[in-house]
Amino acid sequence: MDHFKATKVVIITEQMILDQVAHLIENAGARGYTVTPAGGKGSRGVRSTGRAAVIDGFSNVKIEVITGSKEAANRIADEVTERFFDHYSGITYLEEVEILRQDKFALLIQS
Amino acid sequence: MDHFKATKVVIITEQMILDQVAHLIENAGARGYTVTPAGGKGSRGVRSTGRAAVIDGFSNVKIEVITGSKEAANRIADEVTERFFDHYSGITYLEEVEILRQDKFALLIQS
Amino acid sequence: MDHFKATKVVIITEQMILDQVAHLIENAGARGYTVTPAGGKGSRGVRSTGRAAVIDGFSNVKIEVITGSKEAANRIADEVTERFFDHYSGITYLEEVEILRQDKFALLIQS
Amino acid sequence: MELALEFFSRLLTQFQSPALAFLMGGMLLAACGSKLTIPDSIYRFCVFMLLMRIGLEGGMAIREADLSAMILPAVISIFLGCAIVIVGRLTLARLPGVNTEDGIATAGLFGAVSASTLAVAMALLEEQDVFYEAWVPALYPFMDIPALIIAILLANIYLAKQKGSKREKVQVKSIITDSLRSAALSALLLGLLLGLLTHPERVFESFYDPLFRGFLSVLMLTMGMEAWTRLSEMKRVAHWYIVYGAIAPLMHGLLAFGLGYIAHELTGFSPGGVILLAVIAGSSSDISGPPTLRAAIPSANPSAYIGSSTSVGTPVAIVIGVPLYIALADAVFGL
Amino acid sequence: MELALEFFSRLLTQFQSPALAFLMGGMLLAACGSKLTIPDSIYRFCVFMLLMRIGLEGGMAIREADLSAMILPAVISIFLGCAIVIVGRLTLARLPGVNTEDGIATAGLFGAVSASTLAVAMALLEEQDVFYEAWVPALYPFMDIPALIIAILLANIYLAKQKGSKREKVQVKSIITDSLRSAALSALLLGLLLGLLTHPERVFESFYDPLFRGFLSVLMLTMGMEAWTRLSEMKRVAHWYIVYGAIAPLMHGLLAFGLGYIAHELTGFSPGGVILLAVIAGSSSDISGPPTLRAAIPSANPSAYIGSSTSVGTPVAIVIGVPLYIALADAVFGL
Amino acid sequence: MELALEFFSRLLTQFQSPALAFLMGGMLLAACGSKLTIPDSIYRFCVFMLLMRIGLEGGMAIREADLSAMILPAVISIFLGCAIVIVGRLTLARLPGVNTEDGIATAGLFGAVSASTLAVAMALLEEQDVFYEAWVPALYPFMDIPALIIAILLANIYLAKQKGSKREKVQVKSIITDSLRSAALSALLLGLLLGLLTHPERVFESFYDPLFRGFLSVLMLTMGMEAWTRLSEMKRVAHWYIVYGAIAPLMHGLLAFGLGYIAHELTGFSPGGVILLAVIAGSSSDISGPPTLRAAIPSANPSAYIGSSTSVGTPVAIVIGVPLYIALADAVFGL
Ligand SMILES: Nc1ncnc2c1ncn2[C@@H]1O[C@H](COP(=O)(O)O)[C@@H](O)[C@H]1O
Ligand SMILES: Nc1ncnc2c1ncn2[C@@H]1O[C@H](COP(=O)(O)O)[C@@H](O)[C@H]1O
Ligand SMILES: Nc1ncnc2c1ncn2[C@@H]1O[C@H](COP(=O)(O)O)[C@@H](O)[C@H]1O
Ligand code: NA
Ligand code: NA
Ligand code: NA
Repeated sequence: MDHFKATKVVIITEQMILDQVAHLIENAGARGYTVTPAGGKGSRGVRSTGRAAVIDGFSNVKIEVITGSKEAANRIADEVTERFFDHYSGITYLEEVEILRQDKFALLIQS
Repeated sequence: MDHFKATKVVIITEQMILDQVAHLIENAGARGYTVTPAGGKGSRGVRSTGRAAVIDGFSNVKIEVITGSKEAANRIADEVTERFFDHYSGITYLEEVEILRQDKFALLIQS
Repeated sequence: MDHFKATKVVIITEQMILDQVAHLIENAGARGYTVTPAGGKGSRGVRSTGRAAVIDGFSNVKIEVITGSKEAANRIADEVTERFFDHYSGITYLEEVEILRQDKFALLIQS
Repeated sequence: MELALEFFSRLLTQFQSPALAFLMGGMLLAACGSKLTIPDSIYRFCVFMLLMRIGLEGGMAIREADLSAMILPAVISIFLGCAIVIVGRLTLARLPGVNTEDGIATAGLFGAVSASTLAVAMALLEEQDVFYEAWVPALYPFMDIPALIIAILLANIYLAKQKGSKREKVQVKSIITDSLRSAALSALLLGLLLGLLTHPERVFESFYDPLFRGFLSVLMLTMGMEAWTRLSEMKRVAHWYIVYGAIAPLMHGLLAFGLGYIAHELTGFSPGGVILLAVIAGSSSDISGPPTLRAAIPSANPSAYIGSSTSVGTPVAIVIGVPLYIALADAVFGL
Repeated sequence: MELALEFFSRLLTQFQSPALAFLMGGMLLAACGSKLTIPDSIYRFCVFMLLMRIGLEGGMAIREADLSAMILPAVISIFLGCAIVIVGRLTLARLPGVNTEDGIATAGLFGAVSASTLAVAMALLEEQDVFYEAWVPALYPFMDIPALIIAILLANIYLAKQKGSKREKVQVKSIITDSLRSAALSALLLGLLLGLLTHPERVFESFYDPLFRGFLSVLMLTMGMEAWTRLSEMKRVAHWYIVYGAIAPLMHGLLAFGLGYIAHELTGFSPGGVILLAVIAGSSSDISGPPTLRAAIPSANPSAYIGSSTSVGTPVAIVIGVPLYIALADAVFGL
Repeated sequence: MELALEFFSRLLTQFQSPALAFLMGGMLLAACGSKLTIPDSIYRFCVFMLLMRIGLEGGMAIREADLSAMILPAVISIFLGCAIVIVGRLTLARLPGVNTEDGIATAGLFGAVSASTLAVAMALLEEQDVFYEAWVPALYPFMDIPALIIAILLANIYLAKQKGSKREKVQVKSIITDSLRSAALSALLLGLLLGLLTHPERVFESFYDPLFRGFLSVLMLTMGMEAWTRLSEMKRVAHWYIVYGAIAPLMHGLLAFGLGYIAHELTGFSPGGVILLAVIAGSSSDISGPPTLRAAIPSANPSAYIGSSTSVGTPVAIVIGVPLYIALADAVFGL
């Protein structure tokens, strides 16, 4: 099977803004994303998994988007950072990956 | 410590076929794999974490395999795609990584 | 936004030593880390997610640290391997990533 | 006329039952966009509790039961499990816009059994002190397993014909063991076994029995939310699934009621038993059926069969079916 | 003098109540570094149980209640919700070292309502057979929602002034729907509805009611652990938050007690109702308030408002507030 | 002869106890490959409930208890905790094919205590109205902590000798605080404290006590599944672990029974207390012991000690040990 270069954007942030980040990702034309629960420590203190999250929405999630377009990846990473990370805790980074079915990761032209 | 190049195969798919995918991975000679629960959105709709998964096996898992052999990595990625992704939802991709203890990721010669 | 090269260290090991590994990471000057629950299979048998973990601390965690200093990344990977992986099960590997806000991943000078 | 009025007033009373109310409450919450969720582990525990309770009670009661009376209803159950699927194959699966495999899988799910629907009916009968034989809940696997086997068989025959190839041998034995190993059936059977062989009276009376209604209400709430949430999936499939999901449960239930009535006349099968037989037939599998079908008929679209069962079939079976059969039994047998 | 003594002896008895004991037990465990944790899903289920129980009981009782008597207390609740936030804006938010947005958000949280604090008070009143009107718990949203709206409004006005820009229109409607959709309020309202329209008596009596105290104890334990764990966050913010967190709940509660007393004189509002009104006003939101504020005032530092509410406000409201109002009512009305 | 017959008939009755039945049911499910799982959070909550219940009951009863009578059994417990490990060091750890550290860690686990085994015995004694002193469950830490300390000490001495280096100082204090902070012991101790100092009677009677048996049954089911699942790990270690796991619990229990008998003669220690002392000694730690040992003796192979305890020791201690000591006490004291 043919393999192709693609870019993965990873966003680790507060669960509370997951819906907004997902919206931004879809608007950027990505065809999908994957979410995993996460804990961690950063500049704003420890976020734990397992322990009762007494207050809704303050635990972390890790969101991963793969897209065939490096440009779209950059746009997503930049927009998330600019729009959310002044006030919400979070980081974002990009990785080069090799995908199999190119069409699954092609940019959707927004209607 | 010496570092070595290796390949990581990532497979995100329905939990239901985890056992079959794991079997395929072991048959390819990999020495281990890691599984994390995942939600996400793709061509076949949203799969959520957290909310009661009323029906067994339809949430996603993320499976990661590291192997020192790029060939074995390709084989795993291709086989999973060919065997499962016509009918089950899922994606697969590869990443270059740098490992520490080469022997832990060497291919097992199948008996 | 400017993007920069950085290194991600990934450590998959027993939950039991998470605190010690986190301590080691902080001592190495990293500013943060992310933890996700994980199951998996390696040289020491299957660790499962989902099923009741009757005995505390024996399930896996995946710890990810991003740092702007490749040296610090190497040091973390080497130290974790040397200190823990004779007796505890675990693997560690490194990946090249591209970060957005360089200062968030700069090494902290230890006091 | 008077009879009809009486019938409808009886029907109306049933609607205030808390199980139905929680189911509709769950749908309402989801429809309003509520952020309330029942955690997955709590949901799983509710299912476990209900099945263990049904099993334990059955097991304890069966000790003194005359099991020979079970033979006819068991045969009827097997017949119903097969018949429902075959009828679905010949109707739903042939409709325009319905993909044949999808239709077969859907019929399979409606032939199979829902433990939660059964639990609702049992709670209602107990509330109204309607007697049924202790072994009636044990009819579950006699209908569930044949339905799944027939569906998988029919799908394989169809697919083999399509491809012009020889059809794969259906692993009947592995479908049976897979079904028995599913979380639902193994909890039920373990409960039966423990009830039969040991003395769980105290734990039953202090835990499984008193908490039954409560956990059932939580389960209904969850299923109501799920039913509404999955409605959107129905938009992507043919409208026939909605029609089938709405009509089939009641047809199946009434057919079973009729056969149960015959068993009543022949062997004295209790009116409560007839009601539960109708409920079992009218229910469609929501927990263990879908993964079995997904694994065995991978080319069938799960949105079609899960949507029609979870979002249409189960609410109809619970909200209309259960009260209907009780009211009917009241009219026919005088409860 | 004698009165004072009697008052304090009454106060002392309240302290042995298990709800308070479990709260302090949780703080003790966290302080000792215990590794005991209550799983997240269990905690969520406890919250669900309490709210559903409060709702169901209210709904069933409201059927026969005279709802016109509710008007005055509801108006008082709205007034209190607004007043508490405005006073907080003018005091806490102006103190040196207190960031204005942070102060406003904190006042909003203290104006909003904690279901768990309310549940503790209800359990205590029931234990002591103190009557209150069935609709009193339904005052919750009448205080909660206005408080959150006013806080968001004041923050936006302030931020607009800061930036010299025109202030954004506050989406009052979306704050209201968001509040009603929150897990807490939607469970409470669904319970009310089900209690009002259906017959959940049996499931209430076999499940929601008897397990109420138990799940409340687990909830208190969890909140105690959380309160202690979050204390460390308080170190990073001004000391004024601790002062406010310690004093405000009692001030709010006493103010509400006074207004409730007037309603008692005017319309015969029950002493138990007066106590619960004080409890509601003295409580600060711990479940659904924080995410609402975080979303609507993103520039406010959550460590400030969550810390002062969870680690200081709620323990004070429960451990000192609840016993205080009961003892006070006993002195004033003679319970 | 007649005595022996009577003894065995008594033993047989015990086997129908639901706790044992659920344990064996769990093993059966796992053996059949059932997909039923008890969610992790439910399991944790079961453990919490049992320990809190044991603690609360003990605490409330201790208020009036004569604690001086506890001194001798407490001393016996400490002695047993140490003796069991030392004997294990001299026997198991010296057997061919047994890695010395692994053997020491295993002996440590068998010297330590299992709360669930204790809970099973308490449920059985209560069912049969056998009295025991309220403080008996509080003997738990007196045996558990010394056993873990001695095991870690012996392992360190051995490892130092191996390496020819000076042995590291064992942090006795940190082992004690770590043990007290473990989820199991801190729930038990908090329960004791709350029972002693506050009035949890109502929450105890409405929640912790009535649900005790039920949650115990769920716990037993989970442990049964775990026992079977881990059996496969035993294949990778020497057979001696199976032998030790099968025999040691009964030896330890009978030794404790003997010492308890002496205490009975000397200070009137109750027959129920003697039974529980034997159960505590015969049990092997399943929740908090393993992580303590893993952290303190990292070179010991957890498959060896967890396997022998979870898959062999605990089932033997519960299924054979508990009934045995009850039957024995019945023969010796006449219950
Ligand atoms: N250097 C890092 N490496 C990996 N994850 C990080 C790092 N810094 C922050 N994070 C993650 O990002 C979240 C938010 O970080 P912050 O905005 O710094 O509080 C943390 O809770 C961590 O999960
Ligand atoms: N572009 C993407 N980036 C990241 N994850 C994806 C992407 N597309 C699909 N996925 C994940 O793969 C799963 C299956 O995708 P699909 O087969 O398209 O339904 C989704 O539920 C997502 O978790
Ligand atoms: N080749 C591999 N690829 C991915 N994950 C692995 C691999 N080998 C081991 N792991 C993970 O590392 C954990 C510990 O491995 P081990 O020390 O070999 O038992 C396993 O439970 C897996 O989660
Ligand atoms: Na059916
Ligand atoms: Na308030
Ligand atoms: Na022991």
